[in-house]
Amino acid sequence: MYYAAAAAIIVTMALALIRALLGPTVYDRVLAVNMFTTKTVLLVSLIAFLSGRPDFLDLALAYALINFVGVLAVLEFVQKKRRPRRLP
Amino acid sequence: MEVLGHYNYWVFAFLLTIGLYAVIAKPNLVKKLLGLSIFQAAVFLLYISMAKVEGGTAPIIQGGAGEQVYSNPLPHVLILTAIVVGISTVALGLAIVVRIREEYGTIEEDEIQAQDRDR
Amino acid sequence: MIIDAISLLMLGAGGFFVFMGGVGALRLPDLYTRMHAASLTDSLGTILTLGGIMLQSGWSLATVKLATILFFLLMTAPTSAYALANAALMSQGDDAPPAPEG
Amino acid sequence: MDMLFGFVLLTLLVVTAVAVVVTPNLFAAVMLMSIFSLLMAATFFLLDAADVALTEAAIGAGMSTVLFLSALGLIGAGERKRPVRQWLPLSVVGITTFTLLYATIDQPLLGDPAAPVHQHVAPWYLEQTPLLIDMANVVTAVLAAFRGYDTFGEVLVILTAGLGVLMVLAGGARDRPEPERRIGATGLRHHLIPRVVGQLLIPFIVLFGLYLQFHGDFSPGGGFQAGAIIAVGIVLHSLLEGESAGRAIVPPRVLVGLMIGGALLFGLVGVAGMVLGGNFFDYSVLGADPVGSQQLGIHLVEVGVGITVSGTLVAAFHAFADREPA
Amino acid sequence: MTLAQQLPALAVAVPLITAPLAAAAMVFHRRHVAWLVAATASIASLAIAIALAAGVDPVHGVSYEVGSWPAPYGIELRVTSFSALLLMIISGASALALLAGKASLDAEVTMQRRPYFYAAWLLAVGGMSGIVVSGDAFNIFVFMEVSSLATYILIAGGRDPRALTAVFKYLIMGTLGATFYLIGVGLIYMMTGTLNFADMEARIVDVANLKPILAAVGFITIGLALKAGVFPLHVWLPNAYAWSPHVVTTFIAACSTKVSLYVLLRFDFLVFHGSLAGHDLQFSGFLMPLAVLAILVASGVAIAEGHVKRLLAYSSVAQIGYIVLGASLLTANGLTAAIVHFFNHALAKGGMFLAVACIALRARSLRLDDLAGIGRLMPWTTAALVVAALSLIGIPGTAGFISKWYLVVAALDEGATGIALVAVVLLSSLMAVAYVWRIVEAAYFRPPAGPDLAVRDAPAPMLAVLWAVALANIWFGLRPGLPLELSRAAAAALMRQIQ
Repeated sequence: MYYAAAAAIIVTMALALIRALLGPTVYDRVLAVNMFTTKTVLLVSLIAFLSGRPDFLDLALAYALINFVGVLAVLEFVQKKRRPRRLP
Repeated sequence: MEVLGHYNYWVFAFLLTIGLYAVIAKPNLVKKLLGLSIFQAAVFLLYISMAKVEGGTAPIIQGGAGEQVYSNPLPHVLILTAIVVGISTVALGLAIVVRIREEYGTIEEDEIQAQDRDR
Repeated sequence: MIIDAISLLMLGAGGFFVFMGGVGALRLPDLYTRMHAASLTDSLGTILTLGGIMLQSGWSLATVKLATILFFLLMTAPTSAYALANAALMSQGDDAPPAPEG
Repeated sequence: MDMLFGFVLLTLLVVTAVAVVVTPNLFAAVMLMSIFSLLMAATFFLLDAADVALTEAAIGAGMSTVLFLSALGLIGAGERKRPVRQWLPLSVVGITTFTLLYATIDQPLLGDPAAPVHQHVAPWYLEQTPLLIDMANVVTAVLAAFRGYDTFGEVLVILTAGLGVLMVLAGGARDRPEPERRIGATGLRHHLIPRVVGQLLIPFIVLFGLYLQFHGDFSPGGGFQAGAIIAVGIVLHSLLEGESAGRAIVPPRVLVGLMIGGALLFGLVGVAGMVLGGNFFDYSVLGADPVGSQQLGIHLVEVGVGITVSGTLVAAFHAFADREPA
Repeated sequence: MTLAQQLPALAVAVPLITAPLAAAAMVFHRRHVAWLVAATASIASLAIAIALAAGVDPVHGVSYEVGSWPAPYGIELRVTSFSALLLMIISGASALALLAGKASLDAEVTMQRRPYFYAAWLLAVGGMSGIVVSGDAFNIFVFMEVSSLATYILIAGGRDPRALTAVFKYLIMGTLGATFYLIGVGLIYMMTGTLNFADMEARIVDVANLKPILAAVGFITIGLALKAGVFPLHVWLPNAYAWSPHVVTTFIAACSTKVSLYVLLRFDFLVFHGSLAGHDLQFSGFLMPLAVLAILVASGVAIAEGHVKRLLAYSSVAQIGYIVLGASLLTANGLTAAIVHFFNHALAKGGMFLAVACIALRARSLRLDDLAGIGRLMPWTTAALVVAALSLIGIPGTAGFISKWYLVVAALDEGATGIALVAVVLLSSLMAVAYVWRIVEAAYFRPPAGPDLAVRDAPAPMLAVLWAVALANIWFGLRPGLPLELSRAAAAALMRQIQ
């Protein structure tokens, strides 16, 4: 069952990747990246468990944190592009 | 498995190719930097792949585990180092691209060259 | 034994939901429906998968770490989804789907 | 089974790389690049390189994406499509690929325990680290002690890049007086939910960074990863509260001080070895007990690395984020 | 450990640890201190380099174990005669350029940028020193990156926006070169399991003709040739030299490409040459034709070039060709010629670029047309330029003559090809006369452009250093002494695998 779950996660990663390739909007791509990271976290947790090295869970934690900051950075970027450049 | 035993190295070769192509052929400076990142990441893959040992685990020694096999720590150290080199180069490159964009109003190589000729 | 069964069931269900979310994100027609599919199944799939592993690993440091990861994901995933939807909505003002990037 | 996952991930990696190069929108390319880094990190993890995976995730997927995005904010995201001369690039690339594929013919297979890399030098590290340094994470031991001199060079690379970004972006055409420059950078202050959640998370992020810093001898982690994670935490604050608030908590001068201080700390530990009668970067003379001294040296050096990395990454982020688009 | 035993480490440690101090001038609002720190550290490095050069064992060199770890496990520093010579070139160029160039740098680098700039200068010195003393293949990569990144910063430090595009190109190509080198080292490591040069030399014999090693030879050679600006991989060089701050050009033209050439020679002769069958072919079939092309094509371009700095940059590409040509003869004399040319070219070209830096302080631009009559307006500066130029051409009695003489002697040992090579050397010397004449003609035989221009030479400190360099060109032409001895020892050490 572990491998089934892992396989499902990898397939989903591929699906998210396709969404990231297709777009068509900026937000679709961000959504895809977001999904992708969550799946990576799950995958890493599973593999860490399977290989009997729970100390590697730190890695999953790091991914989860970084993903969040990445999404916020994207939003800030989108905002910055939209904002009027200078005060009139 | 025998046939695919070199799969990592093939992927390394293709990634390197893709990155190198972007660096040489794309006129957009940011695209060049992205290509450079892929190019460097490919080399990371080469090193990390050679460190792998069948049935091994990461080189963090677990007490009393007896005959545990560990993967080779040295390439890991080298690549830790190289990753940092990668981001340093990219950061500096981006700063230069930003300044180029401010001075020239474009980040396409051919347009910049055209402007340079006029100076 | 029962715990094993529950854990396996959770992992299986988790994998299923994760996969459904992926299909939804790929196949649904516009951004908001895709986002809906992705974010809901993300949360459920995460809870089920990580919960399944937690049951297997019993009371240990691993479980604590897994719980922390779960906590983080449950905090951040909906927030990112909210922020994303918000930004998408603000970007065009009415409820038409955002225009493809130019 | 792990092998099979590896193949799938590697294939996805190739697809992503092609997509990065082909897509005409730079923003999309950067997004794909962050996926590329994550895939790379997952692959490293499968190949038993936990430390490297952590670094790639924190630096490649995290900070590098943030830097690219903040630079794109200044230069715009469009790439113009036009025909370019193709024969030269294609032939260079073709020769390179051919050489590399040719080289694989005699290479040992993946994971072959009889490969030369597993016979020489590396076994010595695995055997001697518990005796000479008594540290579980051999990667940390090699990084900071056996090849500590390399790592010193590395810290200097980061320092150089940081100074370079600051210098290149200092002055120049866009150097306007303070108040006028402040207008744009409000951050996400108007988004209540991200702001609350983000503020809640920042202490945890920094705590996690410190854990990686000081737990690096038992588990994956160390100065590079810790520095990057802490930098991510500080950058998150700037993203949420705006540039000026971000600069208020860690002023630019302090950041430069941190960059320099970390590198100096590292260098001076090395010089201390010389002064106390050993060689450059000989930690064993730092105290009475050689093994304990080695550990002391490693910890000091790792702290230096962490300080420089976090200082540099935050300073580079500010240098980009504080600018107005041209 | 005595101080003398610590010298190899100090050669690296002094510039690298003072570099953060120079940057600290920014934190403490003492920006003007940065130059002082950089100049002091450079002079200290020069002293260390001279001490090393005087004390080095010509046969085995000096070995130093960093961290006291034994050789293949830790990183080994190995100072040979060759590295001592290069250390002298690096720290000497740095010290002289800084001492001479304060006025010029003050004019080109804004106050705000100075702490970063001088820190980068020291990092470049330290990085290059780190490369030449290192005995570990990966360690060389790390220090190559330190010095390259620092060099990019130096080039971008001035005001000319064209430097930005030049430096971007350099950054891309330099990183490609370094990464190619890294691939080569990785492939060698894969087959031998070691990164230490001496160890590699011993272990590569068993696997010498396996395909990864052959590929590694290719990648390392191409990568380093890219960084060294060997024709036709020199495309980044002319603009990077031309648009950087003038004193920076003086410094990097004297040493930066030579450091990559040093690594190339060291790898080729010590690691590959003894063990790989048919490695000769790389020299006779690949590097020698490229060197000849470099000498002829680049000299030709230099004759047609209208900008003094670009002209001299193309001349540098041709001079790199001389070095490669000498090495590709695969004889002790040829290598001696190549290695002594490292030193002599640094003297001649460094002197010329320094003179150009002086001229740039007064002239409107550095296009040849704008330099009309500069010989009458700045007599002392232009005279020094001419002395250095004579050395570049290789007139007897100057330093440049020594290396050309050895090159011709080495070529004559080669029989028929040798005669052809001598012809190439003579032809290219004539071409050098032609492009130098264009500068002389503009400087002395055309009337000054404006009537109101007064005679104003460069500031005294610049002029003093400039003349010291110009006279050194004559001194080392009459008494080649130390550089020639070091070159002979270095050539003998490199040849030991062959004989």
